[in-house]
Amino acid sequence: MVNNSILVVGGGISGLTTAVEAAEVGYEVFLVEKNSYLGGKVTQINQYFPKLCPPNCGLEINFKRIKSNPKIRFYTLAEVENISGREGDFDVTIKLNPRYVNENCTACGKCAEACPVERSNDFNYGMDKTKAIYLPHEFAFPMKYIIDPKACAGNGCTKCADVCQYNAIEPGMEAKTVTIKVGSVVWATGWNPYDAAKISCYGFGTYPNVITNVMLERMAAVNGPTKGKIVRPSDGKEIKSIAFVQCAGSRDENHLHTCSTVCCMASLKQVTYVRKQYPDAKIVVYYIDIRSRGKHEDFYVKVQNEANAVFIKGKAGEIKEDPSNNNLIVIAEDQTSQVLTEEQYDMVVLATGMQPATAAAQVPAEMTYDEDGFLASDPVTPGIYGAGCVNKPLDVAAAVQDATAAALKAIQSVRRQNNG
Amino acid sequence: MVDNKISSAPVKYDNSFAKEIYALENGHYAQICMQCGMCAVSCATHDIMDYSPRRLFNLVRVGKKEEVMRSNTMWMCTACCMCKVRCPRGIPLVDVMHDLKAMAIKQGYVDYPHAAFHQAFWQEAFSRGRVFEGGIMARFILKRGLGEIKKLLALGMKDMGMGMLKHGRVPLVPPRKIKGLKELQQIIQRAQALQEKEAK
Amino acid sequence: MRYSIYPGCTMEGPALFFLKATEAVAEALGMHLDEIPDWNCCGASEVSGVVGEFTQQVMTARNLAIAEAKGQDVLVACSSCYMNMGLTNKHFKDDPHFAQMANEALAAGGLKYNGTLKVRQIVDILVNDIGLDKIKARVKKPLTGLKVAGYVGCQTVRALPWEYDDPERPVLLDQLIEALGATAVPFPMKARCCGSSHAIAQTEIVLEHSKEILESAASNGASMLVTNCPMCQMNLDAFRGMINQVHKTNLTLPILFFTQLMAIAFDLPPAVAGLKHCVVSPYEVLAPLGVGK
Amino acid sequence: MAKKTGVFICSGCGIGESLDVDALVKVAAKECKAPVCKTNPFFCGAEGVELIKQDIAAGELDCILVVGCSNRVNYNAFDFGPSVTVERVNIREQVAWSHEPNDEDTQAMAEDIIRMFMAKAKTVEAPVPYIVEDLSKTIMVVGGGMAGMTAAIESAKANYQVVLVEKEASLGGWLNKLYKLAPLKTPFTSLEDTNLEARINEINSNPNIKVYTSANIEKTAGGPGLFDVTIKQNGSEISERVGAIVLATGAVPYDPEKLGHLGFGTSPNVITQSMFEEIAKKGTIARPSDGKEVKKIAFIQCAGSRDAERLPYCSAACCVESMKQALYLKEQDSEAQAYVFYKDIRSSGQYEHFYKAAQTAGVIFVKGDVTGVSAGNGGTLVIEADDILMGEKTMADELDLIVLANGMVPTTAFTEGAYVGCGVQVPEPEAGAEAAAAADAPVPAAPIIKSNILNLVYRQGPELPDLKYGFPDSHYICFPYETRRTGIYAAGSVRRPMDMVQAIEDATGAALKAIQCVEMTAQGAAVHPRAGDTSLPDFQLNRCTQCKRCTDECPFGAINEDEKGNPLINPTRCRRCSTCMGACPERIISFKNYSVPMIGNMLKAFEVPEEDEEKPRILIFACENDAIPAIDMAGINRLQYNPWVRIIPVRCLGSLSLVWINDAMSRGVDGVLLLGCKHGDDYQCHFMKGSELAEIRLSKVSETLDRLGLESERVQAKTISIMDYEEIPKMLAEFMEKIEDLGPNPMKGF
Repeated sequence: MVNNSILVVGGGISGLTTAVEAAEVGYEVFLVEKNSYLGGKVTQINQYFPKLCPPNCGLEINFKRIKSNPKIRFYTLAEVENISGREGDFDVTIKLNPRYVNENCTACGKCAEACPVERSNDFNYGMDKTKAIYLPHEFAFPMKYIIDPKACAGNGCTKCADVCQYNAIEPGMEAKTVTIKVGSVVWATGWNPYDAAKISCYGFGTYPNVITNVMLERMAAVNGPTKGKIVRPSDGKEIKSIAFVQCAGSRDENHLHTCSTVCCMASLKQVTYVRKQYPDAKIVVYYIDIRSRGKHEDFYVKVQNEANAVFIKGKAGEIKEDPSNNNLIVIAEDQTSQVLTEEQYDMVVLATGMQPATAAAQVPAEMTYDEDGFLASDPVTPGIYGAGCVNKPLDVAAAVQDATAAALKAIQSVRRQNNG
Repeated sequence: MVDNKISSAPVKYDNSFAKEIYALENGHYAQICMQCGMCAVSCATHDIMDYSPRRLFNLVRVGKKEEVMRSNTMWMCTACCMCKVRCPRGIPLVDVMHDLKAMAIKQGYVDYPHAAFHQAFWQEAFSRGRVFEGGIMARFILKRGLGEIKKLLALGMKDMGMGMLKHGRVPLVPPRKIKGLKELQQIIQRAQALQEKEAK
Repeated sequence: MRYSIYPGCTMEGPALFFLKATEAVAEALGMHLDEIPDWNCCGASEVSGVVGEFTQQVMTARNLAIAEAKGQDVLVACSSCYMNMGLTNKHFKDDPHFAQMANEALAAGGLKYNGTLKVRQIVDILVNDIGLDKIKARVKKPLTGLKVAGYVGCQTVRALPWEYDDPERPVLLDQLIEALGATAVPFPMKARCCGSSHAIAQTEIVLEHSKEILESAASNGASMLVTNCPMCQMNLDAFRGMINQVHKTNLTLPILFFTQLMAIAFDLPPAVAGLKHCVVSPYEVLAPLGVGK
Repeated sequence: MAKKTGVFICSGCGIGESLDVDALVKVAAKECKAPVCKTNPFFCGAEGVELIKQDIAAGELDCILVVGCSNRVNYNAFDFGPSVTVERVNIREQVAWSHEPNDEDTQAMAEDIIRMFMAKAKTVEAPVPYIVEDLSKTIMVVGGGMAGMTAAIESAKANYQVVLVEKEASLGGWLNKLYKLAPLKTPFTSLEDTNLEARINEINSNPNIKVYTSANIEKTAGGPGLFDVTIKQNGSEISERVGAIVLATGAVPYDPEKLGHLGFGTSPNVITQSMFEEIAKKGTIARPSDGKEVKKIAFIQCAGSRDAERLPYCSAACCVESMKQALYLKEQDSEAQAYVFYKDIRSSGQYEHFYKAAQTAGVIFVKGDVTGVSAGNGGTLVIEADDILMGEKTMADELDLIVLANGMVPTTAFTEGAYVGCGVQVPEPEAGAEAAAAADAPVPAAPIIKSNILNLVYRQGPELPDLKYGFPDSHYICFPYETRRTGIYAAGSVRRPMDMVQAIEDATGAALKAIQCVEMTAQGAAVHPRAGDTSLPDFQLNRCTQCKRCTDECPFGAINEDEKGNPLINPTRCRRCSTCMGACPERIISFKNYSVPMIGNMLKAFEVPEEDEEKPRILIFACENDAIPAIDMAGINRLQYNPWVRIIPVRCLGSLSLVWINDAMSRGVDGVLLLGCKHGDDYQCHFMKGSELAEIRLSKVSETLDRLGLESERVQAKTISIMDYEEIPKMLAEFMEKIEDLGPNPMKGF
């Protein structure tokens, strides 16, 4: 028997798109997301380039489309453990991790007020804290609290359950496994920021004022750890100078072999964040090539003309710290003047690139990967397709295009099985 | 030292020198340089180099043979490998520098004392199978003349030697040649022959 | 545990006491070291600059070919030797064309290398094979209160990056120092180049770099340095007078090989530790631990 | 339609602690006469839902107001089947959490909200889907190049019929000109064959695909599911009914005649990328001037592109194309020299591997600005440049050939053969011109270029609206297929500059969107962004004055006109934004579930305090896409704001009817605030100009207000993004201050 439903793994912008687009054609879709909320990485982005518009705007529309479409079923806190069978007839095992908060939760927030312990907030890359029971972020969909079992005081403490009037707290909740049958699979688990600590010469993790581009997004966001204010992590002070270091890990055979495609535009965008908050700050971008392709060139020109940033052609080679004030010294060879420059900054932003999620967690089926872990273009297992940044580094618009295309591939797959 | 001044007449791109370099054992790596400048920053001796490795590769690309061959860049390399570790294109810069040194020696660009030191070391290793500091020094001075000694003495080398002696760190007799020296030399000669064949 | 050991020219010359201390420490830890018979010079950083990389690696390969008979991991302490032995070995494994050519050359001396050995840095072996726990257990005289800057230098960690440690911010040497009960002092020049073999041809570089390294260690609170590179030790120790003379400094930090420090902590006989061979006297710094001449 | 509305007021989550719930029950039951009104502290729990179910069964309710939290919480808790309308009335985030508890103003706010939504419930009706007869699910693809062929094949593989229209005699488009392709797949290092023959065979042998070559589209009438396309082929006209369209007509090279500064025209050996492809395709790469084999070549990147006076944009594909072409020469003669003069190497993503592959093959890359191209010895050419990395003036001589990487211009950017994408003033489109002529309706419309491709029989112009530089791209990042002409999706390099790999993906995505459009249209449902909405505007044409505002302002060109100027709605083009409803001065346009009277009733339902109560009343019309979520967020963050406001969510500010302002003012409301999306170049409105149109309408009403002795400042429009919730309290406070300065509305009490 051929199954007509489609499994989409990953609830970020790519997976959401594949799911919604396929469902709106009329197919039954299962969407599996490992986080406790849908939206993935874009929920952590402050603004999209080049329009400088908030990702939550588009996410709200996508969530509306999910809410109003009975053909989509989604699982959060879920991981695909196994895929067996064949195109048109896959058996998929999904592990559902416990939220410790049941469907009764009304997101009233009383529990978090009562909770006595804190945890590092991964949504903000550890730059602030939440309670052990927390709402991942205020736009979280589904809007439910969750307990971090690693942080929860556990056993003796029942403070959250005591204040919850809706019996929503279930400390004994356990992981469950469900098995579903689907006709085709789209793998859209996205990307992770490359671990900047691996780039030894930049001192990330050692120097507090060296941060990554994804961290700056959170800092610039009104719902971020600093409520939108860009400040130095070491002392919370305003900044007078900032450097953006391009290709931090990308285009580098010691790290990510590919160009991550988005970092140039992302840094140009972040230059506008800084300039808006600090009209007089010194902003310097260290680069090899500025890759604002296509119409994005307009944005590059605009930033050059309006943001008063200095562009240094030369990869930042090393970052040193002045331990007396935690200022950073960026050393690079300025190739237009042919000299080595050593400039001091209050803060440095590493434009760390995209590592496909499949580099760490591969598809539980036979697939091929390139040297960086991206899915190779030709699928090995018929009926399983990649979408978005597991295929290649993509910006949001391109990821959505790719994910829309993947929806068609998945549909073709089940149609083909029906025919034949 | 090399004249860094920019001339007014346009520099003509000439590929013949680049071809010569790219044909060296590790020379071909120079052509995949994407001109990021990471090596310049990483280099332990960049501040006394005429050109950073990146600039040197750029000069190779343009075809400025004299500038490259007379530059001190490769001689200043301490083989600390920082550039090699960091080069985003995976260029083994240390090995390219070795090739440039070997080429310089072969073509008579031996003004820098380092050339003599390298040769002295090589001769010592080849003729004994192991090296002995005293032997290298003797060969070095033989090549460079007494001027080098004066220079070293001015820096206080004599006291240094005495200190070493005093702490029992200078073997007065050179170590014996290795037993299999003849075989080693045969191996080396065969390697040289193979290497030359490979280059063609 | 048995290893073949490749000492290299410096360790039978000006750094002989490093070899002695190393051998004694190895024995104390139950290691057995077999010196590669009739080994030859690896070529250091000089030979390939005269005759090319291939010839230099073939020269190095002779040692591997001889050592292969025992089939043991090859322990190397000297940095240049480790770089050349390690890279040559890697080349044999990764590049069949190279291996074939190199064996053609080795055949001229009646040798062949099948690429079966592992070339190991001594720090790697001590931490990953012997283990810090075993070393801690062997310590008889903990070096409590001794502030030591572990100076790693360049080639041991960078020749084969990430082989056993971070090529730019190495940590293993510090772990060893801490295992001996001493305090490892972090300092930014930990993996900076000392100027290496420019000591003769371009002495100023060595004096300049060594000065910076010593100052960095001192200003971060170290009372001594330890290293695992004979070239670094020589530049920072024997050239100290010249450094102080040229740069008008008074840098008194002694610099030891880390196996010397281990010998002290293991409470091995003073002759084994070979402290008298250090040009800059370490006795004052070590006096609080009861180490005397 | 008789309606039985049940009101279920939740007292949980702090509502009961903040509000007098019994008083709310009184408002619903007594005043608004709800047949059922209950309270419970936990309606969204299983028991609460069961209670509502019982009441539905017992009281035969067909409309439910759940008065409690925002519908973003437990959005799926209250599903009672299609026969019961459910309205979530938010008094948690918007009242209890954002205002002082147990305060009379807070209580009044909650009571008014119940009144407003009861009024709404009375008016709202269930929409009836518009089911099309003779609907076609065929996908028409216009353009038979890589993107077009891909869209055709991919649609056919999903079992859809395809009509593929190509203007040339054979398929393949740009591929016909190419010798080889840059790599399309991992490891992205080697050249690939175009496989054109195989691609064409695949199309020709697919029974689902009907191909028209040497064919043009004479006209395209109708709308999704009902497009009637007249195709002209060999002098005869063929009619096809299709469901949706993929526009994949590609791009053409930038006119090299405009590249004289780079030597084009000075020698036959200065050529373009496409000319070089032709040469390579013929076999030997030789000089056009004398047939001598090329030994030294230079590529000049950004020839026209990234040039403010020519093509300000980057053409995206040229870097990789030049690498590919340099490799052609290396393939012929590995000793030949190839120089690439570039500004930035933009081999993005995995093409980094290709960049390295080209370097490995010996291609030399020079970051430099070309300052001159001149003739050298023996028919060779000389390039002079500022080599940036050398910091010197340099020169490449003895060049046999210079290839200008001359970039791409979309086929949609031409009118009567002339490129109008940029540098040249885009001609004012007809619609805009007419609108400007009608003094009171200056509608800012997107320019539409007459490019003679689709020839749409649309009131608003014959082609897709241009976004910028002649590319009919989507304005949205998260919705790159959001189109301003429903059912027509641009794909490939016509949409934005892109390379082959991107074009293939894009075409596949566009095919999906086209398929989706016909499927949704078949169900009478709207496509994105109001996906699934089955409501449609009704026109009471007997009252129409032919003012043409609706036909002008429809952002999707859904409304045509008959000869008399009456609007002719094409229902399948409609995206249900309700801009027409707001545009109509006669209020003849309404939806079953959204209408001028419905909102009118809501704004008449709340109480307006007397002047002596000294409580100004502010009415807010808030866009439900961005402003309402932002207001929710203010509540979730427990931000406190003025309780004298009454908020009415609207589909889009584009639906704002001026009569609502009138009604509010005549009721004595002291101020009206419009909260809508950001407009301007980076507009946020998914219906293009909703908030902007509302502001334009407002500018017209201000004169009237002044005449009535009402200060026009009483009515203001503000833009707000979903993330601006922190601003809301301040924004309201400032407006309130302004209103207090102005004093009470003099119409109060009349």
